[in-house]
Amino acid sequence: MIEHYIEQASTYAADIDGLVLLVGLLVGFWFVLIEVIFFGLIVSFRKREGVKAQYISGEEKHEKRWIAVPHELVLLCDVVIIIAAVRVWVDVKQTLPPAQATVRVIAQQWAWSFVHPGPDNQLDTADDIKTVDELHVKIGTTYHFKLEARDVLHSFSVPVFRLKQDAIPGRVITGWFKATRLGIHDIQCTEICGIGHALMPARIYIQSEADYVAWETAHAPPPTATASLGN
Amino acid sequence: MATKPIATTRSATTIPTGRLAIWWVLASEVVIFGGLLASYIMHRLGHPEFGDYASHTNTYIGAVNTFVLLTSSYFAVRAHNEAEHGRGKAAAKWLYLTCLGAVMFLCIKSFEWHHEISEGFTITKNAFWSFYYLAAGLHACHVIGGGIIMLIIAEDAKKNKELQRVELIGIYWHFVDVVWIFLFPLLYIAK
Amino acid sequence: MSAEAKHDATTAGADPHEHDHIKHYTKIYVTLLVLFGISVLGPVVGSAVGSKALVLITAFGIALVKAYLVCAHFMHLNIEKRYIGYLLTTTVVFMFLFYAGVSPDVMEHRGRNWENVAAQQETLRAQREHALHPEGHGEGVPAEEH
Amino acid sequence: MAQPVPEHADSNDAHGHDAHDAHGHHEQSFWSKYVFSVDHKMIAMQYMFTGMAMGIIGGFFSYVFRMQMAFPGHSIPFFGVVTPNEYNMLITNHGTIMIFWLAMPVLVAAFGNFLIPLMLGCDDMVFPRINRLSYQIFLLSAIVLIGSWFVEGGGFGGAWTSYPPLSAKSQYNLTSWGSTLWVIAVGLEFVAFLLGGINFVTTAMNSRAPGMRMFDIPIVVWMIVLASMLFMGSVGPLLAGAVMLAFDQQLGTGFFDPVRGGDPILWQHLFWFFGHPEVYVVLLPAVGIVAEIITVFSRKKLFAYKTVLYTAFGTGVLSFFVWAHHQFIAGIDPRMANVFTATTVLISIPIAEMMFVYVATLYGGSITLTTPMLWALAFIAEFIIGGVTGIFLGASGSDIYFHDTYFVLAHFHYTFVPIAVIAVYAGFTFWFPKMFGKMMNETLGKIHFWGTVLPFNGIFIPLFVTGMAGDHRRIHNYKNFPELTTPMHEMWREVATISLLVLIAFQFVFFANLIWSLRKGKAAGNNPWQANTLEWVAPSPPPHGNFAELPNCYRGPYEYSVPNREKDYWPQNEPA
Repeated sequence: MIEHYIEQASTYAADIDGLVLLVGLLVGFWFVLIEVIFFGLIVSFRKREGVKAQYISGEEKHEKRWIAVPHELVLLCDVVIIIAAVRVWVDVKQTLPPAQATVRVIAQQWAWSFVHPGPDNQLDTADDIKTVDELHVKIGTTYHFKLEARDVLHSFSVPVFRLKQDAIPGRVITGWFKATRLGIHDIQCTEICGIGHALMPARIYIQSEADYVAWETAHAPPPTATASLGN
Repeated sequence: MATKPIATTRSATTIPTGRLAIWWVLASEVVIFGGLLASYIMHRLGHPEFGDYASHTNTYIGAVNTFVLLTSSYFAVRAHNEAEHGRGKAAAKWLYLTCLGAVMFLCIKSFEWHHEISEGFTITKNAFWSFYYLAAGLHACHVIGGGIIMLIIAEDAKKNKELQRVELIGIYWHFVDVVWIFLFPLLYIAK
Repeated sequence: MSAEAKHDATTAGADPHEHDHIKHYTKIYVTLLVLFGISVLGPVVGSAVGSKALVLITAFGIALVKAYLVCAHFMHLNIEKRYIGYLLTTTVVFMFLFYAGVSPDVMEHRGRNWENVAAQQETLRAQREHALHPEGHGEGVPAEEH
Repeated sequence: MAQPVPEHADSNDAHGHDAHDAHGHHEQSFWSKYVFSVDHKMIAMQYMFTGMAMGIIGGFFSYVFRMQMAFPGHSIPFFGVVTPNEYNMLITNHGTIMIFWLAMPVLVAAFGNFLIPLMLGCDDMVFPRINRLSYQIFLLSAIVLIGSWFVEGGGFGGAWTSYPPLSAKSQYNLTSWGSTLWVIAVGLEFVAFLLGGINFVTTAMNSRAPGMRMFDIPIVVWMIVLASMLFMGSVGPLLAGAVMLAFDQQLGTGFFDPVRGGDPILWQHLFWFFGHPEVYVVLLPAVGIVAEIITVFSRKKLFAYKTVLYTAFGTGVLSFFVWAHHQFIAGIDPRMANVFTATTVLISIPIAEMMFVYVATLYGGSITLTTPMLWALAFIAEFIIGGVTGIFLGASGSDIYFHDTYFVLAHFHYTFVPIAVIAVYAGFTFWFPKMFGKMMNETLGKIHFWGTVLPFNGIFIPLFVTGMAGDHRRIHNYKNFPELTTPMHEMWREVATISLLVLIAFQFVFFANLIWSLRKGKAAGNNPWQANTLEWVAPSPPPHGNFAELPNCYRGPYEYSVPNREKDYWPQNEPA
């Protein structure tokens, strides 16, 4: 349902959309079913002259059936949903595939700073590339991100990746993504962070190997620079 | 209040209305203190340095206060015992003794706090002291409130009015005591 | 004791029994004082023999016993309707539930894919500072280990 | 010691409010009748109309920020240009008001105060003065909240969840006093409802009419009592947390300050440990009201009365096990999320069963679509949408995408609007004859109904769409997000806003109806709906003391269309 609005640009975007679709089908079925029955009953049992309502306690077994059975079917659907949801969750949030590169993402009122590993592909070395409000990633590369916040809560959201993770001051939270499609997309802060909450847009540049290397060499600080980054 | 509604005199549970209510009060008090202490314990276990901070609290003052509260609890239950036999005057006497306990408790606590603050252990010094003052302060507020109510009830009890309230304030007072029974090891002994 | 209290309760007001009441309350009170004494001595002995376990047991084990005695015999939960006890227990259980749900995030300083750097640093800083002047400037009982 | 002898049974002092009893002794002067009244019906009306007044303010706020969403940057009629901090203040206080100052006071306090003594056949609450104190504290809390918008720096703008550090430090939220007054107001409000809850629970447990057994109690009373129990069981930690937050703000403590040994996540847990049960605190009274109405207007016995109670109990207990589903991506340990996903999705079972029961109740009925019945049926139809969309968010995997989008917002408005608007109108129109002794105008009522329910869907279905398309919440202006400024987004935002304007316009029909009916409505008589429960035995409006002589109870509340009786209803107080 979601890919119709926002393209899928990460390995797990399709899983999440698939889960949404699954849940949508299951609850959609129940929704339609119960609403149809509901309105059907309203229409067919309108007050008619001389017709008295039936006296049904609903306590007898053969009556209870009418709610007991659907209720067990709901339980069944719930179990399916839980399993599907947990599988996606574990894949996206809980288990990290080995990283081919690591970026540091630092949120503050009201800007994003990104630390790219640089030519040596190591964070916290002299040739790290620091950027503000733009994140450059190589397509087809498994990235870990180390998420930090300087002041208040922020949330690192890349809709095309279906990725979202709050940043908490004092904590370093690690997550992963692997881009699958070239393009330039939004990065959004999705946790209210003060009056500038709407002023925290950033862009993610998903680039081909070649473009990325070009950008990297263009922006890598000269080897003499010995800025020690990170904290 | 002129006359009480008939509703108040009914007792479908066979528990007197007032006492039923006081139990619900305590139930909601339990979660208030429970939430606070749970948060404190998490920090206490997560931050070994709390032990060092706690070493600056004075166990003996805390102990004296525990003794004072236990004793006042005993007085409260004696008051209840008298009220039960309809001896309002005696009940009032025991209630006043309980209040005396409350006053002593508060005096000791204010002395203790004054000393700690003058030592520089203010509420803002670090998370331990913040929890220390908040937990003990919340408890102290309950002591103050309980003491005031107790005086009001004692005044009625003298005239043999509303004697059942003696038991109610007693129950509340024992709860305040129980809270301190846990605060004492949490804030003073465990270092 | 509880049985005796129940007996008293059912006949409260009858004068011959009222004396037992006072005796009963006093007995509980004395017991509480004894327990209290132990819980105070606990740390002293504990630090003497250098056993933290002893301190904790005397502190919290006895706190539980004291709380039980007060609740049962002073608040008369022992002869109150059952469900009042259940009600209060439930609220306590909810607090344990709260603790269970929260401690993985707040008590722990590192977990799956996250690390509470600030808390770790604060602990280190505090312990380093404590190592410099272990006595602090309080006059409380000196700390055990750390 | 523990004997229920009568003179023991008349305590009037749960928490020593005598100290506050400054006003006890006027004799039916204007003040003692309308302001310092201890009569449960008057206090109910005070809660009802204070709540509705606050609701109007909250509605106005929603008008302002919806206009800003649809026509960003334009000057808005009756307000002007919305600055970012004004916008944050508006959304924050809209949420706070609608939940704590509309849903709680009207559903729990107003209906609770009005219905519990009447439906249990007693003359008043067990603690009238605590009842009054509860309202006075509530009123104070409302005043403090309103005051917080006018102090220097303006009202608090950290969202109604007020997560620290944003809410804890004025250099972050730029509202040095607004934030603290907000916390104080919320804290006072909690105290007010604790006092009220004690009153409700004690009254329901102890003061039932002679002969009324547990399962003769009308569902709505059960629900309000369960709601009060849930509230008392869950609010404590947040009450403590509110004090911590106020200390962080004003004393400079570090409870939620990571660099000083505190933890921001702790607040989130304290908040949601209460915040989730709170959802059911307001839901349960609403479904209770609906149960009363659909049985009366389908002339049916409630299907499986006991099952309804069990589902309510089940929901209540389960609601203590699900709170962290609000925090899936807020930095909690991912392993915990799996536990909370399971519990969260499972809570759909009691709720679903409750809905099945209501639908089943309609079967074989003789349904008349009066205004209250329309509202009640609309509640069921709309609340189901809110329920099913919740599954998307309870399932941790899909919540990764949906968290903090307008999908979430649309979801909980599909639960809260049926609760705090539709069910409230249902209850109000249903008990209006009892409250004021007049019938309401059916035509105006139906116009108001359709003019409210249709635009309501017009507001939030578009927001489901924008939510799926990535709109995230609490953004004052989307112009910086290219992916969120497509014509599609803007079109749906405008549709939602215009629907809101229509909805607001139709509320004036309600007020017209209210005034017209109070003036010219035809006399109601004791039992206009031919209902069974005891409140319909009392005269309308009930005098002080409610009943001429207090009724006895002989049967359950839902004995409609009993075979072999010519009358199709059988009041609870009518001897066999």
